[in-house]
Amino acid sequence: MIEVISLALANLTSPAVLFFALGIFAGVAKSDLNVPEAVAKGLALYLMLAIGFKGGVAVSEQGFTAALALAALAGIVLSFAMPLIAYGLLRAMTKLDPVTAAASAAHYGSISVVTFVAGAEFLQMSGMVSSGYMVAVLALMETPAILTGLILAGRAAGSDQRTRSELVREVALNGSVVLLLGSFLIGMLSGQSGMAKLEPFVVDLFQGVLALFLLDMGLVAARRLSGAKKLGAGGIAFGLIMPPIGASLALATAWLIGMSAADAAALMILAGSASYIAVPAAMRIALPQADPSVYLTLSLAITFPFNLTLGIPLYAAVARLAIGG
Amino acid sequence: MIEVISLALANLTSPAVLFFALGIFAGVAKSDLNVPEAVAKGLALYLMLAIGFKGGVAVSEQGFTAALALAALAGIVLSFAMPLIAYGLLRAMTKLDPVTAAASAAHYGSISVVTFVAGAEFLQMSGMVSSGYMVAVLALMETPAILTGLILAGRAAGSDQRTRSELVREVALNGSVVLLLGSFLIGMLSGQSGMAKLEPFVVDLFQGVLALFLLDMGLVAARRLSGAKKLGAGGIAFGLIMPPIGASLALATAWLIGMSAADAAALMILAGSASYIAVPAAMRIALPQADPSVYLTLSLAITFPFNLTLGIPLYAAVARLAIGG
Amino acid sequence: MIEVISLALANLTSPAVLFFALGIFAGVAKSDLNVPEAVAKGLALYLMLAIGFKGGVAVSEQGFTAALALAALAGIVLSFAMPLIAYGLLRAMTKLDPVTAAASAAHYGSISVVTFVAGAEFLQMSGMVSSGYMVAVLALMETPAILTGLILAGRAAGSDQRTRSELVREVALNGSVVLLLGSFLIGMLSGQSGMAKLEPFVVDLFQGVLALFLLDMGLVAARRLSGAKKLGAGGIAFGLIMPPIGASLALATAWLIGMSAADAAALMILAGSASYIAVPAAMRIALPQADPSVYLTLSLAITFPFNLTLGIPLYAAVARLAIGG
Amino acid sequence: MTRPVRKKLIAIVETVHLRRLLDLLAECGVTGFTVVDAREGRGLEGDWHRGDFADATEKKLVHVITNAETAERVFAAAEPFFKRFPGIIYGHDVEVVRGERF
Amino acid sequence: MTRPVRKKLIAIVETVHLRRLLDLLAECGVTGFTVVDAREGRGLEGDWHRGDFADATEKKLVHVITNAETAERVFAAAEPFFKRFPGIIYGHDVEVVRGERF
Amino acid sequence: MTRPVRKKLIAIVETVHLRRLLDLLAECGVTGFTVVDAREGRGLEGDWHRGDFADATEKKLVHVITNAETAERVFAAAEPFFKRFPGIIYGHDVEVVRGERF
Ligand SMILES: Nc1ncnc2c1ncn2[C@@H]1O[C@H](COP(=O)(O)O)[C@@H](O)[C@H]1O
Ligand SMILES: Nc1ncnc2c1ncn2[C@@H]1O[C@H](COP(=O)(O)O)[C@@H](O)[C@H]1O
Ligand SMILES: Nc1ncnc2c1ncn2[C@@H]1O[C@H](COP(=O)(O)O)[C@@H](O)[C@H]1O
Ligand code: NA
Ligand code: NA
Ligand code: NA
Repeated sequence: MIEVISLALANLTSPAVLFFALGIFAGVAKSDLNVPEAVAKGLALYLMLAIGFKGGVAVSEQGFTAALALAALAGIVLSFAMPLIAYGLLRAMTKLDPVTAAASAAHYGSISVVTFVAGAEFLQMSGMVSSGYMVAVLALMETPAILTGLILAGRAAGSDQRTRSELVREVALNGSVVLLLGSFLIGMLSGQSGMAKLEPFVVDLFQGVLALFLLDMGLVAARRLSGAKKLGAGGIAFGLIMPPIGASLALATAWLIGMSAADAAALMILAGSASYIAVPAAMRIALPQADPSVYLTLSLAITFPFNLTLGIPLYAAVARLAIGG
Repeated sequence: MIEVISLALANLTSPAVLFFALGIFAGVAKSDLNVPEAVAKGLALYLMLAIGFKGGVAVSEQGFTAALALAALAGIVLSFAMPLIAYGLLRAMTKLDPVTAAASAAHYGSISVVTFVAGAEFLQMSGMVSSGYMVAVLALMETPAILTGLILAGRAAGSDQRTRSELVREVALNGSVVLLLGSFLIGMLSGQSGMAKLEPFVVDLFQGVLALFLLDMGLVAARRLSGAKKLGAGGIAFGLIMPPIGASLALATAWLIGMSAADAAALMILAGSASYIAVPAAMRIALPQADPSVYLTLSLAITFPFNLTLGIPLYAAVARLAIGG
Repeated sequence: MIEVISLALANLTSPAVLFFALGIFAGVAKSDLNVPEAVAKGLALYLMLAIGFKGGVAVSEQGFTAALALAALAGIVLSFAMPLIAYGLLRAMTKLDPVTAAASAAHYGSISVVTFVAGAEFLQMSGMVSSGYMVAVLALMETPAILTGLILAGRAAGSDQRTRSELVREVALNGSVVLLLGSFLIGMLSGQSGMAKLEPFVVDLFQGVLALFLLDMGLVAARRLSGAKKLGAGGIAFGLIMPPIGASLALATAWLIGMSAADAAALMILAGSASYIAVPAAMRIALPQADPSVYLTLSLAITFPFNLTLGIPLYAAVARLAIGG
Repeated sequence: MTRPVRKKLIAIVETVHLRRLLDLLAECGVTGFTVVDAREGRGLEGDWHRGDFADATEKKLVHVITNAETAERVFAAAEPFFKRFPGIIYGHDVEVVRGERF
Repeated sequence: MTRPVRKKLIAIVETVHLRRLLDLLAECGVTGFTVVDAREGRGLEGDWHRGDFADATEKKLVHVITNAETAERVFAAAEPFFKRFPGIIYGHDVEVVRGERF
Repeated sequence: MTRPVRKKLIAIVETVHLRRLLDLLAECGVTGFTVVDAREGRGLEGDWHRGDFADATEKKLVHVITNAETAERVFAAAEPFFKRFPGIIYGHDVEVVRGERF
């Protein structure tokens, strides 16, 4: 227990989390501090390239295994399933219209890359090294939830041909999915010899880039906080309880398929996180009538900060208790 | 003496200064070489994050001391006081209208982060390691001068409520102040364990990023050189003699409070430098009738190049002679 | 022979080439993956700064030699001469109008920095270390071809005063020429002590930045592929055979002036590559009536991918066979 | 001197729907356009800022110069488009040089 | 077909004063606007370029579609604003679709 | 209230020829302008996108407010310019405040 608390504290005083807090502070205080959009996108590209590549190199050593296939399947099933729960909760806890509720629910089936990245760093710090292939699981979980969201909104069939093809592009060929899976494959193909070339870039710089990126996430989250009033207490509560619910589901799944504690924690982090890039874009295309300020506020201003500060250490501690290791 | 000259020469052939010269050359020759604005801002964010964080880590080891408090006080007093001298000189040496003179004077009370950064590198090269807390002094010196400038312009009270609140935001919550002080605090809080994570980012890359950033500074300074004609001989002379005057004042102050030679040199560099980010923005808000081309040319095209090439080694040599060490 | 094939395969599975392929895939599949323009330009600046600086440091050790002067001369002659061959081939193989053919021919006399950079990495991997001064040759080869192109278009004299002065700026003061030669000089002047400061930046990160940059090159090349239909079979064939022809010419020249196998390979890579930055800009100024989609498609979508994947290992193997070492 | 008069149309559209709008313009017979990035804005759906990550609400401005009939077709086709997707469209007369181009 | 006519206003304003102008617009009853980054320019105060660090002189373009009365209020309020701060404002009629929006 | 009427001109020009156009404007007596980056476009010469490296085909929008005579001079001078270089120019009337500025 003491160890759990001390790890949670270590998380809260890690530079990455502190830079996020600095961003929140600067945003709330209306400082003119800002990270240029192009730089923020460049940092995001870097993080996805690096995390994908490192995962791929790790898998190139372990090879494809049944565990990998099971983990991938588990992730996909979770991504499809979680929006159902989220939708039910949103309808019960808030007064959102059904379409906005469905669109928001989709975000919770999908994942947040940065939450995963911060979580992986935390796990490593706690001596829990998750498998390289969890990156592939991450990429595979990004989009199934979108389909569930559309079904919930009664829109899976109703849309025109053009919208469907736009949607396929957004879903299957979404930039972050392509870059994550692509870098993963490149890591697998180029293995240790590739890692020898890219190590200073993808490994050494990683924490620093993450810190700078989280500074910007804080600024953006702060800008979104103003939308929280519109959500009401019910909406805010949803943003805080849905992550542990998703994570619990992930824990059960992980236990079922015999994952290690570290992999279970990683899966919990994925399940507990909510998308703020891929899913919003898809929802603008398929459900333009859903209110974007609802799902962006939920995902960026409520769920992301919760996971980054409390959720990650919580999931790690529970995974260790439940699965051992 | 020979050592001083050889250090000054070493400064002039350091990559950072040479890249600045390359930028000046390219700008004057009207080459189409340019650094995208977003990249330049990203590099500036990096430099502030890195310098703040490193300073904070250094202080986390030394702890808060009376020396720190004295240094901070000295910096604040200098920032308040120097615009008075600058204003007197500008009125005597140039034909500038009082408001533009007051606005320009404010720039000389404040500081230039990049000059400090380049100076800190030079000091380190010369074996003069200044205290980590000089970064906090840097951040604290950024804005007091703005108040003096407004008083000089007879505007401290006259402005409307809205302008005042904008100004407070620009002054106290200016992006560079927030990032510098924030990173400093984060460095203090996360200490050596934070440094272990960020070292490849904030330490190893620092000189390279500085070189690229100075290339851009050279391009911008060259664009500003055309404004020098408008300044006249008096204005140019002011831009060259005000830095040593400020530095002398800083030396006296440093001697009074018993600073080490390295810290005295750092304070001289701060005092001798002129703002080109925080103060111009504040002046556009509070004194829109002041001519921005005057203060931007003075600060960027006259004072900055002087400090980077000659000022820094000069201040270091004088500090060593006067204080020893 | 087996060694040649295995090196070629190693090239094809190097992260840099694989990221280029990922970019092509994402672009062709119409994924929304994209690298912000400012970031791409920042990466390009980095690559030129780093390659120039490293070349200069290498020369600072070896000193100026007759070999350097000969190599420079060889590069300039090749750059002037190759457009003549390219023009003849284009007129014979395609139905392009004379002005577009002349403009396109100029691209093949000039060089592509990224091809050179990727080639230098490949040579190093193959144990063939080319001389530092090849970077100066690279910079000197960028622009002579433009003059030949204008003569071919019958325009060297016909343009107005204003266009000529714009052109001189574009040619002699082109951003990439200035940055490459400038960084080269800075490397020479600051030598090993400068390298000690910048090494983590210009050496350690290099491969990672190159990989990210090539991802973007792939995206851009894919966007250009649609223009290939317009080129026709003749145009595409030109884009594939002109590089080996240029490289052969370079091999003969290298043999004549007694270059090492590694330097010969580097010269072949330069000669075989085609410009896509400096020359297009110059052609828009001097020959606005030439069709830019022709030369951009040729250079970016045909010649660049060919050189990156097959050309570089081919040239290296031939240089080694012909010159030994 | 009197010059030929054409229509200028400006549409503000979400980046995710830009291709769809450009295709609609092409179907109406528009042969030229220029797109500009917007930075931030406010409309019925509330505020948005570029750089909010989620580019989901980012917008572009599309400028079109065209002749009166084509403009009429665009207006007619744009009306249902902008009922479905966020954004606006408007137009006015402009004098042009080289009027045969449009 | 005749369409509803509204006013388009464009203001060019320094980035540091953008919020102040947007607040002024809101007070006049403007409900929608779109902001675009300017790159460089020249005016009474001389030249400026984006990327000169000192964003002090950087400018934005603010586009507003609104009805005639609101436009009149904006013009009246903008006159003192642009006497005090650098920048310009101008307007003209445009045809719109979904005229009830503005 | 009636306000002074001036001309607004917009030119779309390749970035490599921007300086040349700005000099042409100055020669015609234009005293103020604002430049905006374009993102992508289509014209007689085909499509272009910003960020295609080769900035060779990148474009800018130049906005000018000026009086009628100066506008006439600009139109006359721009006609040969845009025959030689890619791009377009067009104009229309606008109401301004502080009309003496233009
Ligand atoms: N009246 C207006 N004037 C200028 N831009 C507007 C106006 N109304 C809407 N917009 C722009 O169009 C976007 C979408 O509008 P809406 O569909 O009303 O949310 C807004 O975010 C603004 O960028
Ligand atoms: N006549 C004009 N046409 C277009 N833009 C202008 C004009 N005058 C001023 N501007 C823009 O408004 C900014 C401020 O103008 P000023 O207050 O005259 O310095 C200038 O830097 C230009 O970007
Ligand atoms: N009708 C038009 N409407 C808006 N922009 C245009 C139009 N025609 C051309 N342009 C812009 O001007 C650029 C050059 O046009 P062009 O010389 O026809 O290739 C195009 O790439 C577009 O960005
Ligand atoms: Na989730
Ligand atoms: Na100072
Ligand atoms: Na070549």
